[in-house]
Amino acid sequence: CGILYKQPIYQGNLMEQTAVEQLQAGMSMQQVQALLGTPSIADPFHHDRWDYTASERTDRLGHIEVKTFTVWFDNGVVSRWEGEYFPEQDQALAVRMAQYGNLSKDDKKKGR
Amino acid sequence: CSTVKGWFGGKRGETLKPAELTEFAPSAKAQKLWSARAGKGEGRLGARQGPAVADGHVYAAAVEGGVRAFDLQTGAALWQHESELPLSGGPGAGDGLVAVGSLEGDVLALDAATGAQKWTAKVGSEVVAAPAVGQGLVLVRSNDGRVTAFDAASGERRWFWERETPTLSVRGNGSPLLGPGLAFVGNDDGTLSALALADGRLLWEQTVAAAEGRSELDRMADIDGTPVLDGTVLFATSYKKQTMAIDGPSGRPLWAHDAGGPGQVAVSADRVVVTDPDGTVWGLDKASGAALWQQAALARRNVTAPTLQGDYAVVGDYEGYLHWLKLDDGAFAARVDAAGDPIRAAPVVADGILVVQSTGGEISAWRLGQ
Amino acid sequence: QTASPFALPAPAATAPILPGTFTVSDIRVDGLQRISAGTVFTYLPVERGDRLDRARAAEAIRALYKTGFFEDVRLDRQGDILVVTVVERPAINKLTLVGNKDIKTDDLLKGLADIGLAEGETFDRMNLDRVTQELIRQYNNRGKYNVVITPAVARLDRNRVDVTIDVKEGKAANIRHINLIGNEKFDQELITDNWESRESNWMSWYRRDDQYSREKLSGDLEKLNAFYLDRGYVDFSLDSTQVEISPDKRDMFISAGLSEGEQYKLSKVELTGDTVLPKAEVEKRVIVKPGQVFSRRLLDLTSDAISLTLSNIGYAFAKVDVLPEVDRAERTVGITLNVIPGPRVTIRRVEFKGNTRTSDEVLRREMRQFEGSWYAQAAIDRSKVRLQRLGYFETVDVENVPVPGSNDQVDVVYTVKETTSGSFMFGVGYSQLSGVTTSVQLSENNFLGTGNRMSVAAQRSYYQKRYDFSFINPYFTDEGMSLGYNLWWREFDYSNFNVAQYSTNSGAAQLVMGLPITEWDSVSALFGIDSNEILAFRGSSPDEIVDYIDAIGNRTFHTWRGQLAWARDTRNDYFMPSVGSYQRISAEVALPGSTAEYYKLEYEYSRYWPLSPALILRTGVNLGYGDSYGDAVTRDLCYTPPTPPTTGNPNPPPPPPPSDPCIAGTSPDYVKTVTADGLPFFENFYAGGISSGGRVRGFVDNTLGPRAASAFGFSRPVGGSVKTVGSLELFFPRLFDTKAARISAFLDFGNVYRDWADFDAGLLRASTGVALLWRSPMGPISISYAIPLRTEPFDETERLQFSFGGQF
Amino acid sequence: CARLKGVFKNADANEGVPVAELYQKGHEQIVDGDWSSALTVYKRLVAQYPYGPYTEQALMETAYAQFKSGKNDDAISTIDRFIRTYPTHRNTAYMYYLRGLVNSGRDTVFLQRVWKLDASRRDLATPQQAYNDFKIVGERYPNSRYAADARERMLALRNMFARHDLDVGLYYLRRGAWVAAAGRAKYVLETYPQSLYQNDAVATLGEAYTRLGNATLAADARRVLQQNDPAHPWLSGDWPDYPSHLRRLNPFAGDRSALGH
Repeated sequence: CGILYKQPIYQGNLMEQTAVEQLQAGMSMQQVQALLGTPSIADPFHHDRWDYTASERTDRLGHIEVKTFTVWFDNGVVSRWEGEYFPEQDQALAVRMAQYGNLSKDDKKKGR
Repeated sequence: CSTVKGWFGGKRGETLKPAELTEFAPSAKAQKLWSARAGKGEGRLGARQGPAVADGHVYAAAVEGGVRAFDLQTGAALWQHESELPLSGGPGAGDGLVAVGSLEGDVLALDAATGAQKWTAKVGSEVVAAPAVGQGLVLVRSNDGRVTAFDAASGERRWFWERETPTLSVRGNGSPLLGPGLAFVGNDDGTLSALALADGRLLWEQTVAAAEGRSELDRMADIDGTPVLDGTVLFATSYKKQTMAIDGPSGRPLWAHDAGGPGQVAVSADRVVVTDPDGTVWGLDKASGAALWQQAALARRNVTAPTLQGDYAVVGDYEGYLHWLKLDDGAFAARVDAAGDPIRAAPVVADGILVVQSTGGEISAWRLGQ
Repeated sequence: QTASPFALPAPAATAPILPGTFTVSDIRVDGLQRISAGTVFTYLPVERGDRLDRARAAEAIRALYKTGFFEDVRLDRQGDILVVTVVERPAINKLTLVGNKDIKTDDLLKGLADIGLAEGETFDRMNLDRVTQELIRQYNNRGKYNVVITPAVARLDRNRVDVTIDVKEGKAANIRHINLIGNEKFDQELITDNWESRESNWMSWYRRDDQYSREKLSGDLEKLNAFYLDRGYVDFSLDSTQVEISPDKRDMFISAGLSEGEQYKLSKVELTGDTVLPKAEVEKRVIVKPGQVFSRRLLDLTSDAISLTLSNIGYAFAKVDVLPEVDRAERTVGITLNVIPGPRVTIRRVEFKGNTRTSDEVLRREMRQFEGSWYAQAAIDRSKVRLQRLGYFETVDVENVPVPGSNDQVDVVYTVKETTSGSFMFGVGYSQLSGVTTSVQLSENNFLGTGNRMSVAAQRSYYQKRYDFSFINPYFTDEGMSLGYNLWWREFDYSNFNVAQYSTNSGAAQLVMGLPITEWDSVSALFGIDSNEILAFRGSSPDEIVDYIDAIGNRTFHTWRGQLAWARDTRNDYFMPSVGSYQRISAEVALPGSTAEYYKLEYEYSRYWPLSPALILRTGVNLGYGDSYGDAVTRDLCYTPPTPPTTGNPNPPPPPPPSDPCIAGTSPDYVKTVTADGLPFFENFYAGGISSGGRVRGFVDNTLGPRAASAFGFSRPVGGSVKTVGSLELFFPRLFDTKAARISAFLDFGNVYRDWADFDAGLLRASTGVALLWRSPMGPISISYAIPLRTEPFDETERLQFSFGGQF
Repeated sequence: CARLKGVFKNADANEGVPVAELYQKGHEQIVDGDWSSALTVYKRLVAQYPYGPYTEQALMETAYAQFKSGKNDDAISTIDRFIRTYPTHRNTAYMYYLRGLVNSGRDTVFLQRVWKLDASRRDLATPQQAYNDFKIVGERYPNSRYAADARERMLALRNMFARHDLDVGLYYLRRGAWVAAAGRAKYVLETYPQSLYQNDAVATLGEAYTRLGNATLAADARRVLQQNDPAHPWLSGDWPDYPSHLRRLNPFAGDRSALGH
């Protein structure tokens, strides 16, 4: 039911459009890691693909939306990539997260 | 039953108590000439503030009460200079000038005759030692280990000399001692420096007591008493229980003896008298420095540095008593209850009259009767 | 000097009489008592068949010395046999400490054991000197410069020693005089206001703030620096600091020479670097403007605010460099804020440490930061506050641990320190109110570490018999919907409870449910049935009560009870909140069909104001109003009172039955008409005493408000349908260093009234005093001493009050 | 006072008694489980006779008595002191083994056995220390009497650590944080290979991928599980069987894991 508060649950990395556009075939794994960050899913049974999977559950009904952006490697270098990712919304996220309220530095020091 | 006794017998912190006064047959009599008030005294400020005597007048300052002048013989009040400044250093008098330093680093120069202000100046730290006035200069020793020289007439700063102070030192500083063309300064690190009066250049330096030891406390070797010049021989003593005789012009040590204290030495014809931090008064032979006698009956009574009056050495203690000790064997000769408050500054003697100022700001003058 | 009268000869490491080199055919060890040969062989760097020369021999001796077992080691040669002669160090039989007061004996013993000086250990004289120096250093650090420590060693048989360390602590050196020189623009009191070192003052005997310590002083000098930099004095410099001690080592003097320099203003403020968010957005957080006075504190706050905003969207290592350009002539400073976001970080794992009793899920369900998600500092902080609000932990600390081998992943580790989260009272108790009580009462907020709140109580006392059971699971669903139930049976004799003369037997079964609506708000609903039998007798119970029951015409009140409440809680801690507020509004209704139909509204509000790190003010108010709904019930009463037995006529005939129907004015035995209206008396609000809800300390429990006279004439408090209670309480968190105890000064005020009309602010009672709350291992104990300020003649006051096991 | 002194008299009954007799007295108390008086006897023995075979035996039995009477911290410090003084003693293996036993039972709340509480859900710091102690026994004293049992206990502890991680994974699965669940399952596979929950980890991965709609990864996980454990309930679609919500209303229900075993 909708009235029960469902805390927002985020999963996966925040992808940046500018970074994804710089993705080119032939890049090494380190280069992709430096560009897009460590992938959220690196399946132990598939060493040839990285899945940048992200999910968001932010509405009151608890509906979870999943988007996956996969990068394939061919003996160590990028062969192809496809998929979708959540558009950049840093500003909205910053506002939403600020509602939790940050502890000031000295609150943290005193373990309060 | 031993366990039960242990419960109640808990000794409170077991500090050793100051020694009780012992009875003795007085062989001299001290009479009080006059007494007066210098204002609200230093209390536990540790400045060891005492009066200055020059050409028949006694000048005294107090943290609250400005500077006052009295006649040496009668104690009559001559003039009083009101001041808001917390005057803790001195006064020092000479050449018709009275100079005093304050806790906020001010230096105040007054006309000795009228008490009118001639000039004021500033130094970097608090002044708890009397300025030295002479040879056209006023030398001020401030607590940060710096000696600043001002022109006696105009108060314009001529030069300054600085010596780094150790992380922990003994409270209080000695005033600079003016010699012929030079000044002797006792430092907090156990060294004695001689400075040229013209430009403050360091002429020579001699370590009276080495600042060594395992803890900061053991390393304290302050020379907090003004050195004494007797002819060409300089006598200085250090908190680390070391006294040394030094040849003034060259700085070569003549003798050293392992007794000494934070105050000033008193030098008579053949004796050098010094008080050590535990309250024992030592009589050393002036020529060799050998210890001739020691008077330990005043242990832990915060005994002041000695001053000579006649052939006695005079010290004050924390209960306001003055004690006259015979110079030849250190035995007690006379004792009076001079003030209600502790006496921290060494008494001053001029024309046979002894003047002492208590930490309560009370001044009294004494003469030795037969 | 610590001359140790120890008789053993100095360890003369005699040079090995070993001409030239030889191959070792065998090794023999002499002089062993406690140490086994095997141990010597493991540490001896020489084996059979080795060639041994002078250097190797010296090395062997050093190796054996290093073990610390031996007083003396000598290598000799018999033919090709290497003979190792050792003298073992004695073992310590007894170690005693005498005269130490400031440092507790067992702390000292633990310290000594670390240095290797403990009963049963090998005794090493060099250790003893090191221990003596260490003790002197520890005492010097505490300002006790006159300490004298004399160790004494007594030799026993079988190579054993007794060690006694005699400590003469002497007096502590107190700071007598602090003096700043060169402070023209601000006076010293203002500058040293937040310093820890203080001159001796009348409070020093308690706060011991006049004890000199180097760390405290360096901290204070840092504050001095910050004081000036926060007010624009960029050129401020601390020229010299002197620390002096009086010749008798009892007084300390601190003086510092400083030069203030001039005050600088800000000429320009520029934001550079990768601000991630649109520049205008980040600029909103810049609180320093050109023209303002330069202030390092405001600059720190600005850079914190910016890096905090970025840390909320993944940039865990974001930082802002503040680059000043000082223009001495114009006395202005140009500031460039260079934003360096660093990598965007994701959380690999969230781990918990210290939860030996609480289950992992109980902690994890409070988390607002999920694993496998991007880093959000606000979510991590919020999770820490939520853990603190559970009330199971004394302290909660969180730290980021970078994942080895990766530059953009961290683990978040919460370290908690568990504490008693409930109370267990068993056996016989006594309190002024209830006389001797035998009771068992277990209430636990974290039952078996599962996070469920449960309490079981069986209590018999002078005025009540009580059997309660209540259980609530705060996470019936994973999203935080709570569900629970209460069952109780009570027999209550109000007469001994300082209230009107009647007693009740009541039982109830209730279902409780809580729904979180937002991060801070929640709605709770309760539904239950209960029956309440009232035993009141005309004559002993006040007429009001008997009339009410006669009007209703039934002594047992069956009620279908429903309650709906809304609460918002933004406090940041369960025991000692320092910020935030809690408010709750609830409506309770006896649903139609109950014997008496009424409703009760209650509003509770408390707010915490952090006045300063050592001072927290709590303002609170607690209001209540109840009334019946539906029409009032009136009834005419006819009865003839029984004739009291007299000596002449011991058992008089029973009175005739009341006439039926009873009509006012006409029936012969008509007495009066009674009506039942308003809130039933047994649901009245009470005030006075220490229990929360109607707390006005300094007055006997539940005795405030209107009183009703019973037939025999003495009046009893009956409570009222309007409750207005409030309090101002000042907490001092710093007085105790543990969070388990809390002391406060309070001003309580309040009263209950029969109805709105009777409300009169003038009749509000008030009291002030001090209160101590201590969370003992057995449960919370609260003691308060209150002085009533505004009282009326009949009030029953009570200065010292205590309660055990109650809710905070 | 004399009468008072008498009361304390038997306290030093152990003074001046020959070491063999003293040891015998202490040992009998150990045998019939009277730990506290054994401890006092041995304490005086070690103090009076600080060296010799009896002392070493007494120290070892002291540690054992402390462990048995629940004084875990004292036991650990006695063991550490013994190992430091007698590094090459013949039963040092036993001391490390005893240290492992003490650490693995150290934080178990007394009620844990009675109320069926699951130790894997609490702080694993001391079990981790126990694991390290048993590891020393296993590696440094492979042919000692305790090596086999130590290895077995290590296996049990390792399964407990894996169980902890997987329980958390299943919690995240239930909450809809599927990436976190996949992360925990992968951690179990990589950090605790061949553990008891190996196949459950693969099943968790499969479930997480299915929920994330990642068909290829889910199918491969299903294939791997099919090979390793064809009878795994996830394959037939009824796993993880989360305990029913009703258990959450029973205060004495204790912990139940969705792992089933």
